[in-house]
Amino acid sequence: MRYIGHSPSQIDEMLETLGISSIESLFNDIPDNVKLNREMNLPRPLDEIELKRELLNISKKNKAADYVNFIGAGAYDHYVPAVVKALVSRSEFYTSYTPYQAERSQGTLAAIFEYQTMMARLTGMDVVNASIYDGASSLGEAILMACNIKKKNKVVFSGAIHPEYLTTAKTYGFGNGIDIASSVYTSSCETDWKQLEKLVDDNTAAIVISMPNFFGVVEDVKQVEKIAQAKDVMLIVSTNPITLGLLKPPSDYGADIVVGEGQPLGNSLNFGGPYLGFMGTRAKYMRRMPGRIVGETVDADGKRAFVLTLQAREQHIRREKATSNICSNQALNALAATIYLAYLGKNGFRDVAYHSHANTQYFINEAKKSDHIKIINPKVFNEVVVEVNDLDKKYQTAIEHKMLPGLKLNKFYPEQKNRLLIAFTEKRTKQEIQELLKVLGVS
Amino acid sequence: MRYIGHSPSQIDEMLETLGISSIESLFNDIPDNVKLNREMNLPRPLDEIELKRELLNISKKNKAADYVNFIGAGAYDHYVPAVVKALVSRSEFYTSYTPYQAERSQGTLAAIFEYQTMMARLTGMDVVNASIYDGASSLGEAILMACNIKKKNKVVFSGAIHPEYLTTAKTYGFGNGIDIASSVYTSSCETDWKQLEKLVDDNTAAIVISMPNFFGVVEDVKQVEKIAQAKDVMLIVSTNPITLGLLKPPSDYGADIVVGEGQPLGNSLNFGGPYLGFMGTRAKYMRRMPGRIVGETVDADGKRAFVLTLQAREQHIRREKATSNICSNQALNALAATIYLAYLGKNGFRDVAYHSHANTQYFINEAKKSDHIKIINPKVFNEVVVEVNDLDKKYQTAIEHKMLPGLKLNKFYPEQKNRLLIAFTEKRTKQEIQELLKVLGVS
Amino acid sequence: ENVSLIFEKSRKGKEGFKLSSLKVPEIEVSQTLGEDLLRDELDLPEVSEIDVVRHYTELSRMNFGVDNGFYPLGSCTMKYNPKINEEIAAMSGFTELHPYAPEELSQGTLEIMYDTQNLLAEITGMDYFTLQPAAGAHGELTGILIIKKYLENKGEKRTKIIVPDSAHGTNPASANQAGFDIVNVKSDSEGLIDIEALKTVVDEDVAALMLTNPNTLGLFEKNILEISKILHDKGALLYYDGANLNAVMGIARPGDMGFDVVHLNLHKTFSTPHGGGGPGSGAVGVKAFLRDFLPKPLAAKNDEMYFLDYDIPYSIGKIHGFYGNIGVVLKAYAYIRSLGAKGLKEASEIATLNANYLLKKIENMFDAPKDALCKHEFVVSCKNWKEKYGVRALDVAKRLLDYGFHPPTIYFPLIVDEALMIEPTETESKDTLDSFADALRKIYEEAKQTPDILKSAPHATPVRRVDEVKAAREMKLKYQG
Amino acid sequence: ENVSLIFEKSRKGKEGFKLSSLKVPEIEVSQTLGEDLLRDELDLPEVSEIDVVRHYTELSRMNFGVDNGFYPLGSCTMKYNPKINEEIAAMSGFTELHPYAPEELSQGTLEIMYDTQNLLAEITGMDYFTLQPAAGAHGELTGILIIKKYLENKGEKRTKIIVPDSAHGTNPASANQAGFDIVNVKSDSEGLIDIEALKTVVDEDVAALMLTNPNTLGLFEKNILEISKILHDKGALLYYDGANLNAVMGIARPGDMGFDVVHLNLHKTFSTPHGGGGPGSGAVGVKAFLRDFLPKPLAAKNDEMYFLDYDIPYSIGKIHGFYGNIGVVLKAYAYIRSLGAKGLKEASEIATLNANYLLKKIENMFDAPKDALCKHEFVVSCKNWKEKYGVRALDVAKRLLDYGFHPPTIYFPLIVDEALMIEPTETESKDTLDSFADALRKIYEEAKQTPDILKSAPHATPVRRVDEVKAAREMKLKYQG
Repeated sequence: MRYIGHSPSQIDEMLETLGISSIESLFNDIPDNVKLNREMNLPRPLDEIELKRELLNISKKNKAADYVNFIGAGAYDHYVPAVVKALVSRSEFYTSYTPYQAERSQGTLAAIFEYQTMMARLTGMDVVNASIYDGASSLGEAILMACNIKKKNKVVFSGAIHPEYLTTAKTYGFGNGIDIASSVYTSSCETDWKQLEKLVDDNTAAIVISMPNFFGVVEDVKQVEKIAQAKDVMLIVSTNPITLGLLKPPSDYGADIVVGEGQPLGNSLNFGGPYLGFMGTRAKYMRRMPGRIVGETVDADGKRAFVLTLQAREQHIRREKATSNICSNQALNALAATIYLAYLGKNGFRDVAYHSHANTQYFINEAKKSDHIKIINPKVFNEVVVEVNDLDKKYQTAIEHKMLPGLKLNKFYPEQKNRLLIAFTEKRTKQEIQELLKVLGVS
Repeated sequence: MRYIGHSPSQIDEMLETLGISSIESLFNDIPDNVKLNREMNLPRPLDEIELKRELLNISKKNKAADYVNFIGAGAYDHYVPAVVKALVSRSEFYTSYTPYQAERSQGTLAAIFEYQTMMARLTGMDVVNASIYDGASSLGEAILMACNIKKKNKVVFSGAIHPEYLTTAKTYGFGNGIDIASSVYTSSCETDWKQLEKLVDDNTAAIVISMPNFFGVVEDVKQVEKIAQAKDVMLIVSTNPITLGLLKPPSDYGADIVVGEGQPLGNSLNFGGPYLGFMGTRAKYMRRMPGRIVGETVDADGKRAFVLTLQAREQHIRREKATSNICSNQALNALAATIYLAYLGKNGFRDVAYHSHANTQYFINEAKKSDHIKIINPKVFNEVVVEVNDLDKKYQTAIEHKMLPGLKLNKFYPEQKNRLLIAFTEKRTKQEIQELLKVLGVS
Repeated sequence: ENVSLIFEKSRKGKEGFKLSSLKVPEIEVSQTLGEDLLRDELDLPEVSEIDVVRHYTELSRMNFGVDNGFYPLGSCTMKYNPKINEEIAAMSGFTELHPYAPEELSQGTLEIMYDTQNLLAEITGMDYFTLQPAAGAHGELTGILIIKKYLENKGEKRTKIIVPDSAHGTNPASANQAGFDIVNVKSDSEGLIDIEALKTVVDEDVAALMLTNPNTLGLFEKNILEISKILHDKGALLYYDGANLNAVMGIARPGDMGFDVVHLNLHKTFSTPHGGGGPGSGAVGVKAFLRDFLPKPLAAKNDEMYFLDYDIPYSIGKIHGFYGNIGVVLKAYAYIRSLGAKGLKEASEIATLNANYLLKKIENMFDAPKDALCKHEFVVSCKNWKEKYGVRALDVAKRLLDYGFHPPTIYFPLIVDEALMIEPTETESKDTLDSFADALRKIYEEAKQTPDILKSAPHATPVRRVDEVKAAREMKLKYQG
Repeated sequence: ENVSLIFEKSRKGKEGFKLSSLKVPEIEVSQTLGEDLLRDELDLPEVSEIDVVRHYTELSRMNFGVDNGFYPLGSCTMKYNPKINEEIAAMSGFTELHPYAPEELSQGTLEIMYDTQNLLAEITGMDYFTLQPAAGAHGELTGILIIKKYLENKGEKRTKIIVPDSAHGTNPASANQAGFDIVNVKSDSEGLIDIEALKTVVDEDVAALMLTNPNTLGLFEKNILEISKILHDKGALLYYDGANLNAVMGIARPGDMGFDVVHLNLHKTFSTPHGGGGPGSGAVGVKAFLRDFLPKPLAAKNDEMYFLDYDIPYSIGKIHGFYGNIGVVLKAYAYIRSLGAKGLKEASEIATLNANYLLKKIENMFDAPKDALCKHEFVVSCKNWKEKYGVRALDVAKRLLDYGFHPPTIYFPLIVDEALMIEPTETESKDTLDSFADALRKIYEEAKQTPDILKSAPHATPVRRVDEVKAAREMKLKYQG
């Protein structure tokens, strides 16, 4: 009777009302030969005490959760304020459905409207949707959108984009036969603009770059602005929203669609999800954008109210003609991002960006003093690639010190041996960075 | 500016409104010679990240929090369901004040009314207050109440009551010159009824017993019922509410006041507090009971509503003539107890009592098979006193196994060497009990 | 009063969250990043902590969740979300784990993933599961791409996906997004797939049929084995939209019905909260012959070590960053472990009992098949209300808000006029169902006697009926303060 | 609709929390406990988990907390309760610690206790602190018993405690509970203690004077050093009721004013939530000469080990089980560590600024001393409202509820007719203060023009004005279902 609303005798009363003697008879329409004529083979049910004990024990096997974390690469260990957690835990928020009944969903709707506003301001875009699945899939949706707008079926990627974003984009492209070309990255881990330019042909709908790029490098975005303009292709920029605390919005260098991973905004690491993808675009492309959107309107009394709008793009009305098949958003994650941005505010948000960046620069400046470590490109924001001898051994030493020293780049690039991608957030202390330096051979 | 509502310029505007140039001038009425003319000597302020890190590190020094816990002695490691924690965390509950404005406090008021009802049913008392500080102090209040009612100034305690309850009661008695006499306990850790009876004289207002007693023993309550009746004194019973899932209510054996520690009802151990003391009494003593009480009434529309009542007993009206100086309750803890009782319900609550008792009996039955361990009195509910050789060594072994094997009784009774008071809740598994038996020398 | 926005509470210089001063040396960002890359202004709110807490607390109170009352939203399975699962998902061992942390230090979550894959396989009768899709529609896209890749690998160029006219809108949208043409197939008079109509459209160009079973009318497609044969005989596959699995757990499994690919909505059947629109999880299961087309990676086990298996030769690639909405998966796992086989079956049984009971209690007010046998949900039509009293399904829905209930799904499925699609779920009590039926009956009386009360409803909500047309026309999509 | 009670949702056989079956052998309780000790019935509700969650969620929504709006309850310091402190107090290392766990395995909480004792000593200028009392009144009782024990130990039999007529009701009640006779001393025209009146009552029978400073009118007792001398010269002590410490942190310390004993309300000054009436914490501080009379035990430190020090020769004993409301102490500790010396001082400064500002904004509506200098709170009188419009302070309070504000404290202190005692606290913004002043002004206009609106207020609350008389007369103190 776990999570069942009735008492046994109420079930009997209901059966009586229905004029049947057993619940089984409600399944008489299911042919015997598709019925499961045995009990499912599942572990025995646990009561709440057993369940919590078991899951707590399992959680403790995630030893890395307790380590000092220098891994970034698309998911960042920023601090999630208590205020964010407390408010997102309001059950009116998390146990509600999509706000289709606007009159009783103004909480979610107003918060999404705020989200759209703040993200539009951060990215410089005219309009931002209510969030989609995550950073990688939002890029996938963006290339479909660009190809639809441009009625072309090729997209050219910077070679310095997150390799898993590329893989995801290819999967999205596969459905509609979109050709994904990818340039290489230079020895200093920047986009090879010349090669990228060459890949852009008449069939190309858009160029995709990451800013900062996967290697943490702040790209020379003037280059891509020039190419996109010259070739009349759309520019899709994938960005880490935290960096927009200091960096100019992608609109300033010609972005038509801005996407990215919203996790750094008040969402925990959670082994990769749930996160939220954000997507914004220029006003002229608004109706081509996937995902739900909240608009301001009034109620019958003329009072301000919010409601899901532009639904004519969506599948429950347009079915196969819809802009996208997406019919949900990551509402609760977007709510966390909204509260995060509001709570940190103008100064707090800039400070988080600044501290993350300053920690990175401190590491670089200290590392530069040593011969044992090579900084591949110091023009970075919050992540940097380093090369050290005997990386595996040093990595192991770090682990023994309960430290995750970064991502070994050979996971994605076999050619990048002995290289580590190290991320810094405002949470990392000077002492932790010093310990990292020590482990990496800088003392 | 931590937790300050204004912006700096708003502060300036306010100063302007007040026609003053600095906040300091608002303190001009404080003579210089009582002003603190230096900065307080406190540690530097921590931001939220630093604070959380620091406190998490401190919390980890509480190694015992992670150990398998067989200590009881007034605070019990029962399971606190997630539902209780989630609901008590509703900020409308925990950030509100005492429900003096009933119209906007029906949540707290209705919940307390439910609490009063459920505790009255559990204890068999006619009326229960809205909770007071904790078990020990509720007993202190009870003896004052009894002495006031009886206009006498002596109370006789069973010798098998929690020693710290006795100390607390003495402190409460000290203020009004109440004489506290305490009988001894027998070699089987029961109250010595004969001696107790002898201590009851004409000046005695009440007898106090604990049921089960401090040593876990289920007392022969017929004895005290007889004595109280014969001597015309009030009977105060201190009880563990969990045991009332199986045991008959103290009203059945003549209790006039029932008090106890409500912590086992959905409240965490928290190193001893915050807990809640409960107190109930017979109808005729209702107006002599300390603590706030909620009553049912109607609002202006005739709808049912709840409100604090019988306030004429309280200090904001009666000042020094008040029944007691208590003017708060442990509302949030009482709320937790209320939700706990409602959620467990009739069957779940009985089950928790039964499992705790069955675990205790399992331990006893297994222990009886061994010569290395002596059960002092097996007629217990959820706690039992055992005697083992080399207790200190075995205790240390238990600690090494991350187990708290119980309370060493010599903490309170120097004569009780090599004795351990061991408590069992529904949380203790068969395997944990077996490990305890092993550590204690039963294999 | 108007719904407030955080921007309106902003005052220059107010502070909420504030870091201590920097402990490493200060830097000059115009030098480290370059002057021309820096932004001029950052227009975020400036509010204090208490402002933030009060604002979002207030917003929350304008919402309605399962914890606030009955939520019989058809096709959405708004069942109770257990609090213990929230507590578990908030354990720091789970929340603080980076997706690229070494596998040997991430054994806990990998174990959860591996076990969940297998539990879902047993529950559905499938062989392999991926947890990567983030939502139902995402699962559909994943599943259809798997089918596409499989066919491509076989050298077949099938271009069509069949979708019943009663299907969720996402089915055709997802198939379209995977590059397929959509073929609709109609329902018969019983509300089931018209077998003869189906036969006429199944040909060598058909890649798959997408089906929900029980379907969106709450009816079990009893001819499912025949349908399966029709498709498979032509080399086409059968896709299961798991939105309605809550009707049949432990009773009938899509794998045993002949489905080759299924997606599940963990946020429906397995009780993870909907979060105001997400996050969800749209796990996809396949028969063994499709395993090698699943997205990468899968959780796998080698001796006693769990690991992420990237060895999936014909994988469609990735459909989501990292591994999906693992925090959601964790809650579903906890739910399955709490209920076990008996509990899950009981959930489906009581969900079905509740739907049939509620249908019985209200059917005489509506155009509804009398004494029909539904599964976990049912659809009634307000056509007669509209014709007789000029009251629409929308009005009924809005009026239900005044009675403290969340309305059912309306205007879906499209094949039913003025549809109310009602799914009570197993966690609701008879008392709740009875009071909902009573409310509907009162509204029915109102429709007859004072229909304007319905047409101008809701009256007791934080805002009155909202003007959707104005929103779509004016397109105010962000705050212009 | 009526406020519902959980009992009304009970249905025989419903289940919420349920344990798995027993793993140890079943037992027969009639044998283990004896038939005659068993209870016959256990009349608790039988409800499902969703019933419980919805019921208490609904009840919560009928409450009003600091998170819901302005709460200017005089003498109660309803400031914002930081969320991080809740998160910290919920850490399992703190919550799962048994009070009798070995000290060497409880070093974390012992450290918090030890440090908090010292932090509070520095903030107040006292020498030693006990954290054992659970509330302000409990602290008062503790402090007065300490004084009693000290005097007894000196061989003195002093029988009287002096209390100003403006004092909190708990002061005389606590002194009485400690066995003392109460002597009231009146306030002078300024609202301060009448020094001459005081002199006349201080004699060799006086044990102590209990004083709040700033006092309950929000005024600083500027003659405090003289008062101290009057008492001490006669061998009496000075007791500080710390309810109003929020006005003077870092500015003036009771220890420096001559107080011998103080109690603090950690739930007021140090921002731990009030919880609907508790738990609080009433820590008590003393000058060194009283250390040996404190309750047992104190947290202490020996080299690097923290321990519980029971070596307190003349201790009054225990006033509470174990060590007090440690979970509350923990939140206060976190608060102090967050603010530091500057932050605490700023809190007092802004609290005082807010009170003076709000007084300025509203004073012309009330009988209030013009251009008075208050500290963190102030008192105005509705006497003129009553005389002119027949509207009482109670009516104003109830009407404020309709405007979304929690009312101030009313009818206290007793020396002010129709008192409104307003304490805005430092966490409230100018915007909030302004809108509160605006609301009061609107209510003032209503009092003139439509006084019945006030007299029948509140109108917008979950229930209308409640009948307190009926409650006291009928005494329905539990549900009779």
